Amino acid sequence: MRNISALVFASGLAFLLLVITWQFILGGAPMLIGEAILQQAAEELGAANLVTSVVLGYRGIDTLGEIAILFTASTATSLVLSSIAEKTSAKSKPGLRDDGTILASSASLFFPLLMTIGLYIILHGHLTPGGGFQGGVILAAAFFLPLLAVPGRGVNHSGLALVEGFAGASFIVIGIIALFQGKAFLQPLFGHGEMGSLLSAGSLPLLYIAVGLKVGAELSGLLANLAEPSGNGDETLSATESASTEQTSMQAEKTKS
Amino acid sequence: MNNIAFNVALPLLTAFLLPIISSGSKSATRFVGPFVLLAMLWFALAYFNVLQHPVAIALGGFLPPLGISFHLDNLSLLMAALIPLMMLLLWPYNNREGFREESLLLLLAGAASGLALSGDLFNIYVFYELLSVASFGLAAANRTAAAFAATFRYVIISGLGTVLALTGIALIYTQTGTLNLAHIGLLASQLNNPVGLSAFALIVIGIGVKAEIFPVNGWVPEVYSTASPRISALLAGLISKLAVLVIIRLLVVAYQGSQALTLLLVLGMLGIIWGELSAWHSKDLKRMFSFSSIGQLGMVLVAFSIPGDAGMAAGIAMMLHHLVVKPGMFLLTENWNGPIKKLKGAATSSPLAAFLFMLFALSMIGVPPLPGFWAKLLLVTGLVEANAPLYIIALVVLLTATVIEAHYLMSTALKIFSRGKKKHFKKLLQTPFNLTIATIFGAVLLAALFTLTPLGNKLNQIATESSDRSLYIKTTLSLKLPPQVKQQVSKVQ
Amino acid sequence: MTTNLIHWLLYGGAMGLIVIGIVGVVTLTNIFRIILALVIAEAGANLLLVIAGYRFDAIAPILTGQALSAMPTTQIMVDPVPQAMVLTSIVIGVGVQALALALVLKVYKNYQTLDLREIHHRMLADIDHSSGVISLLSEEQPKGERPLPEPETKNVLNSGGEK
Amino acid sequence: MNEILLTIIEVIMMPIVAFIVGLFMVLMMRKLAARLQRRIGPPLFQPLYDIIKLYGKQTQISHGLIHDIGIIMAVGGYVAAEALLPVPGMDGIAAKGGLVTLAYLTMVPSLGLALGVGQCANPNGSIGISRALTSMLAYDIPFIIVVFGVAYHFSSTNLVSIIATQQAGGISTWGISEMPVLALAGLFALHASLGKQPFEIYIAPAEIATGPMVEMGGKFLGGLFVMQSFQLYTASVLYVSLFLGGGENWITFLLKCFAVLAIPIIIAYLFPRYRTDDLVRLVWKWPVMLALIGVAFVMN
Amino acid sequence: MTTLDTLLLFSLLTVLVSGLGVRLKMIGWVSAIMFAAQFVALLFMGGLGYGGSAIESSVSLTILNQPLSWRFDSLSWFFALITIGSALASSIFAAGIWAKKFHKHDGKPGLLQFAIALNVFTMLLLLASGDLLSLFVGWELVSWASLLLMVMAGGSSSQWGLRYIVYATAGAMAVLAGIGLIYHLTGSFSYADLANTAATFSSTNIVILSLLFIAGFGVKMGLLPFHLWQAGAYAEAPGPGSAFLGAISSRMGLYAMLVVVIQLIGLARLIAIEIPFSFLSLRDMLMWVAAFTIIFPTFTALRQNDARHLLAWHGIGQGGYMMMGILVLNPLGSAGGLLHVFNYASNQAALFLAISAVVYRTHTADLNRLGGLVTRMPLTFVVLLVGIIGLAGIPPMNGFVSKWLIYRSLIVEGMPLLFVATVIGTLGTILSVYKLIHNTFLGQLRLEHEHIREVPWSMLAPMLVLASVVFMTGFMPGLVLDWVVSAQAALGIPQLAHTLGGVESATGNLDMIWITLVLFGGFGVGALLFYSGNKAKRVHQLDNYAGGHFLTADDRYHYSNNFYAGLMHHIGSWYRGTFKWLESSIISIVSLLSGSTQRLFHSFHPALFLLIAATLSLYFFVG
Repeated sequence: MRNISALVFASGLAFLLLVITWQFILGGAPMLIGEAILQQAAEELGAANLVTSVVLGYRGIDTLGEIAILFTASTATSLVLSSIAEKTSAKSKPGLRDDGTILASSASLFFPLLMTIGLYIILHGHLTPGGGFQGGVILAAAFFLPLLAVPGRGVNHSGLALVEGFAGASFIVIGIIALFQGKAFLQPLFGHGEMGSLLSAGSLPLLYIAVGLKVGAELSGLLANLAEPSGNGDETLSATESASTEQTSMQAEKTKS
Repeated sequence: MNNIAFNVALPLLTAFLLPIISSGSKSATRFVGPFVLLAMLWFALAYFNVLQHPVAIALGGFLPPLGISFHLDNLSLLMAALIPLMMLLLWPYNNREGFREESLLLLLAGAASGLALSGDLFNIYVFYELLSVASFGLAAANRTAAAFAATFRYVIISGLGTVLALTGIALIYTQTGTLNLAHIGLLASQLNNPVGLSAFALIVIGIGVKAEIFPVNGWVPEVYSTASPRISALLAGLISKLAVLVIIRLLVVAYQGSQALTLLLVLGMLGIIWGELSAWHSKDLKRMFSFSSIGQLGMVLVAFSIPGDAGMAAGIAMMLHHLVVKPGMFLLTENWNGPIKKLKGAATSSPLAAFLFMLFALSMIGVPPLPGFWAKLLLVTGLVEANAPLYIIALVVLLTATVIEAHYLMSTALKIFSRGKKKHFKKLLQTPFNLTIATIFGAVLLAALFTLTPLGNKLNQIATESSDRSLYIKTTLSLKLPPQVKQQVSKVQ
Repeated sequence: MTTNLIHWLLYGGAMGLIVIGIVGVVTLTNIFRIILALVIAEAGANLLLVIAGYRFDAIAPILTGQALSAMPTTQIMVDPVPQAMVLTSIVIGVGVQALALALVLKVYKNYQTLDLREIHHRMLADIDHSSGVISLLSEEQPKGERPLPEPETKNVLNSGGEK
Repeated sequence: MNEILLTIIEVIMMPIVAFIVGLFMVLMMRKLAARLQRRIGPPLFQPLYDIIKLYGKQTQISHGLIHDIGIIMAVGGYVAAEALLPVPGMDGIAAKGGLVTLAYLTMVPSLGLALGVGQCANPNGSIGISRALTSMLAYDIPFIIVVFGVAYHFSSTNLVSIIATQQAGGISTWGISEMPVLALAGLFALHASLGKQPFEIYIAPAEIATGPMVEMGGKFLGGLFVMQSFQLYTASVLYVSLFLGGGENWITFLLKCFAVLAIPIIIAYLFPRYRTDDLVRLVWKWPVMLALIGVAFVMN
Repeated sequence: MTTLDTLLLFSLLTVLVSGLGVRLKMIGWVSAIMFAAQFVALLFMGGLGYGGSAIESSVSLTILNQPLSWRFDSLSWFFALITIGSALASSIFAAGIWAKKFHKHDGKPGLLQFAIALNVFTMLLLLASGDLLSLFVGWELVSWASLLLMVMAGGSSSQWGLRYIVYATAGAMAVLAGIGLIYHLTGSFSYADLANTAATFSSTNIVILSLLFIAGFGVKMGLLPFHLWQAGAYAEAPGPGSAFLGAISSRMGLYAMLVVVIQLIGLARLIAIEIPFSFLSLRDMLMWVAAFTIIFPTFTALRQNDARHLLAWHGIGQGGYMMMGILVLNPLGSAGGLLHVFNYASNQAALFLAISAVVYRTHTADLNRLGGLVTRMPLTFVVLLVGIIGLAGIPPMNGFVSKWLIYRSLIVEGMPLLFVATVIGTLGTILSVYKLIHNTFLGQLRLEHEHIREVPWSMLAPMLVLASVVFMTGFMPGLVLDWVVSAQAALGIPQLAHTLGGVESATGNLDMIWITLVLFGGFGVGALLFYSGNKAKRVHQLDNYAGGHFLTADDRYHYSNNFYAGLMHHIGSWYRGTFKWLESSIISIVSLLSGSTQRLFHSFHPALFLLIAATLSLYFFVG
């Protein structure tokens, strides 16, 4: 019954949405601000990659919000996954099972490679396609690959926390410095430099580095959290354990009420 | 004026650094948060006092509509001031375990401030998402199985909501080619067609998930009855209002046609009916209050659906009233969360709490001269003035709902005040912490009662200002427009 | 003609993704699949955003080669703003999905099931129990006792529902 | 000044007249009863003798102050009521009270009786009272409708003026000839109010041992006898002044009164007794219907 | 600082003092004194009672651009007199030894005093209201204040209180809607604007307005069908409290109705409106409502077995008389209605106090558990006797005068059926009050009541004073009629020509002085006859005719239960409890709806609703 009604309404929704979109002309949408940005972005920001200038310049606060969301997500995830006691510190279990030498060694082989690519993409974010997010994801992959290859290997959470904290902070601090210079929040600092060169587009590269590190740290933290639920490996064991913690928590709140 | 950006930047910064601080010293973790909130409060109030007329600031120095702009008027600054205030009141001072809840709260504060201030549609969306994710984390913070399940359902429904909202934004962008609210307002003529209106509908329903709009509020009773009362108070009191605020901004700036208002009115009426009826049937305080808050937000929506200043004034009044009353009530549910029939003798075990409950209940029913009555009076006069059949129906619904409200609230109150057995008293004792906070809310209510006249004047001023569309547009676009946009704008018109 | 086809393909595709995602969320009962459906819906929304900036035979908004020197460029570029927005919304989606996954893990550990129905019932039962109310879903259940079947695995625990 | 004096004299005279006439009415009642039952009946002064005997009896049993006060109220109420009933040559305070007042003043004696009986703490008495009050509820409704009709017809509640209007116009303007239906209903109500057969359920000697009178002996019963004579007088005079144009002079007046009274008494001794609820049903059916029809006639 | 301010200030002080000193022993007397002070302050405004012009209060507010003002005119003064008078009596009654016992049975005498003070203050605010907004504020305050008085006894009273407050809120909402409509029509809340523009309202508006207001205010008056809450709520309050409530509380509804419907809108408009498919005008319909309000509750009272409930039910019925009299709208009728407010208040206060005196001694108000108390509590008996004679409207007490006015007005207007209805009500009242006095004071004295004594003077004094008021105002109705006439003047309706003894008119006078004197003369004659007879000897109760066998004190032969067996055998089947059925059906409908709505929140997939909502709203805009 529910499915039928769902399908009926969904088809109705689809029809209506199509009716709406049919009134659009493909590629004919008015792009008022788009045009304007294309016109003046280059001399305003001096970044070859106009998307970057939008991401970090015109809509910089969006980017701030978005890394904040990543941070929030990882915090919430660790809040959800951690049991009552703080036990997210790194630990490596004895007798973890080894999934074969090839996998392990190739993983450790890939690590530097991925790191370099990621950093490159981050650093050239304002010149070429790509940027902080893309690079950050690759960095995360670099960190996560060994974890997949050798499950149960601990991740240095406190280190990650340090990185993500400082990266995010630096992004904001750069914005605030602008404030203290009497400019607006997140206004680009320094001169434009010579367009197309590595050291150009003012403080955008710095921002992108911050973003990249942040994203990398966040993602790897997230993945690690998911991979090692409530900070310790074995499933059923953890089930009983976390369950018992649920137990206690429930009891606690019962007694409270 | 640019410094208002601190209200967004500071809490985020602190939240980012909180893990590091906490690894340093636990005590600092507990106290840095309140300091930041105080700072935010100070900024907001400072601007609230000096502000003569609405002001827009361009973030990153990029002029709107290209860049993102914050819109500072009495309403947004009022909200920006209320956010840290509520946070301070509902801050987990007695939280011993870790920093995560604190940092989530700070993120929530930052996001909320951004939401209140921002004048850019997509930016609003981003902050709204930040708000949602933070509230997910807080809703699950109780770490009970039920809390996890409820939060999951919450995540799913509001995820769908954001999808709809994003679709709406995309439609608007495709239609107008801009994201800045003021600019959209300038081009409102292009949105006064099925496409634009359906974009509005999608956004309303999407954002409505947080605003507890019927029928996308299925999460409300579950989350509020599994999360800790402080969080419920925060979500019901503050967050829902911010979501409403977004809808109102959009309504005022771009959608002044009657159709959009009708949508809001109908949704609001359904919300009232469903909320109050369900509350009447519910057997424990937490769910009763969550349902009744659904009903109250329905009333807020109905109020805002009245065209002109009258509606705006009524809506803001209802909003602020609910903002004060509902958290106070939720705080009382912590130790009174049993079934209602077990509440006998609660008054004798903690009389102050019982008094507060009575106070809040009376104000919610709208008993003169409590503030709730004046809000309701504004609503009633507004509805009658609007003088359309649908509005008259809304009036009838409102009044009937009030009767139902009175019934379930009073039956609870009489249970609380009736004599009970000695042995239950210890169970019904309120924690001094919650009691203090609730008392503060009650005191605010009474203070409002004694300063009604000035409050009313201020309210009217805010209402007239924030219901003025052209003012909003002028404020933002009066910043020097880049030439291309100028001529495009002129071309568009 | 071709434009029409592309138009249908793109817009229809975007809307179709959204609707498919929504239908998935509504009809599916396995919570993990529900998350996937949500992802699909978000993908649709993002696609719609990107299309908004589409221009026929335009290049990516990146200045390369002589364009660097010759400003303003002569070539048509696609709208950079939607791209930035999509970038943002994708990352946002990632965050939300990660959180949802974490919740799925926890829910599974507590209830030992991925069936939303089951989960919902037991959640309601837990809420009723914690607030001392007999379940509103089944009025005629015996007092205090949980009406639900015992979870299979013995080392699993239904969250303090029964004492 | 001296018309106040005059009024006072009249107020004193009227009850005395009433008492005497009432005694003869009692006598007539008993004579009629005797004739209908093939008996000779009592001599002329028998009612008076009875009363004197009762007052002079040796054993007088009182159940306390309220018992006495009840009898006093019962008698006194009627004494006062008589002052409101104009008789030829004497108006008393009829002008100051009027019809409605009279109607309610006649409830004082029954209330007094009820109090006195209640004080006696005899269930039979209480039952009798409850029945008496019930039958009052029954017959007062048609009675009050009749009162309304008359008052509306003469557009006055002042008995003096009502009588004056009737006498001025002669027989054709009498109430009975102008509103016969009402007159009939009035007669019915009058009969019921007298508490004679078939409406004497509240006395029911065989069943509840004469109900209200069960504890009454000696001067208490004597008081009731006095009250009865007043009651007969009041009822008949009221009817006469409402429908038969009051009394031009004493002869016609007394003739009318006795004639009016004779009718219900004759009927009374031909009927068995109704049960309380039957009584209520009967009285609420016919007289009320008649009275309403009469009012309809009057008001059109 | 006008005299009105002084009065309100005193009243507020009373509230504060009794509120602060709730726990003190002496608080009862203190607040009684303060009520007396209020009474004096009211007497300083006595000019109003004799046609003085209205007194403005110097306090006035402006909230949300809406001015609120307060003033006192003759009508308000008349009602305020009754209010404070009954409050004074109840407070004195509750101040003395009664309080000790009440305290022993864990009641809170201080709280009672506080509640009464609060009620008085709010009522004064309502009476003093100078515009629709302050009227509504006062109205709500009165409703909620009386809730406090109703539920403070605890136990079953809280259920009645809940019922009351639901009815009251519904009524208040109706009033609010009406006020909103007026605001829409006139653009302000002021009386003057309404009075000026009322003539221009369309008759639909008039119908809607009058229905809203009369329903709203009627809830408090206990008009049918909104009467179910009243009896229990008043009866279950602590003794003096129910005396106060019964005397005045529900008259506030009458006052508000007078002000809005009679004074501002004007009854002429109501008379002008014909109800389709009937010969009735709107006014006639309301009069029939009043008539049924007289009959049904009175005959419900006839079946009560609890003295307090019996009286409370009569309260509802008597309210019908007032409504009836005022709706007749000739000088006689309106005077009768207003006068009945005063008379009824004095009767009801006396009766409730007497009954609570009985309860104070015997711990029960159950009419089947009492009897024969007259020998033990003679003075209370006298008070009760005077009270019931007044309530039943039998000469020479004051109740008769007001009812006489109403009868006369109905005769003059030629309304036979309504007249009959009022008379039926009176007869029913006589029956049930006789049952009351018979079952409590007459008949057999129960064994457990052998040793009880008369209540102390602190309780007797107010009762006796009230009883003497009942008699005196019956003896010289002119005293009160002066105030009534000036109230009529304030209402702007034709006024009654009256004398000290009653009414002077060509078509039928009433001179209570003569009648009373003659009646007592008659009693004198009766007494003369009686005591001229042979000396009677006092015998014990048990020494009476019992079919030949000897009665002992432990067998109960008091005929109390189902007192009017014969009548009930006939009309018993007419008690259908229709209104109860109506109420419960409404409640069950609500609970059905709410159950289903809540089920919607329990459906396990909220996303479906999101989908539906999105589709429908899109359809609303696109399709």
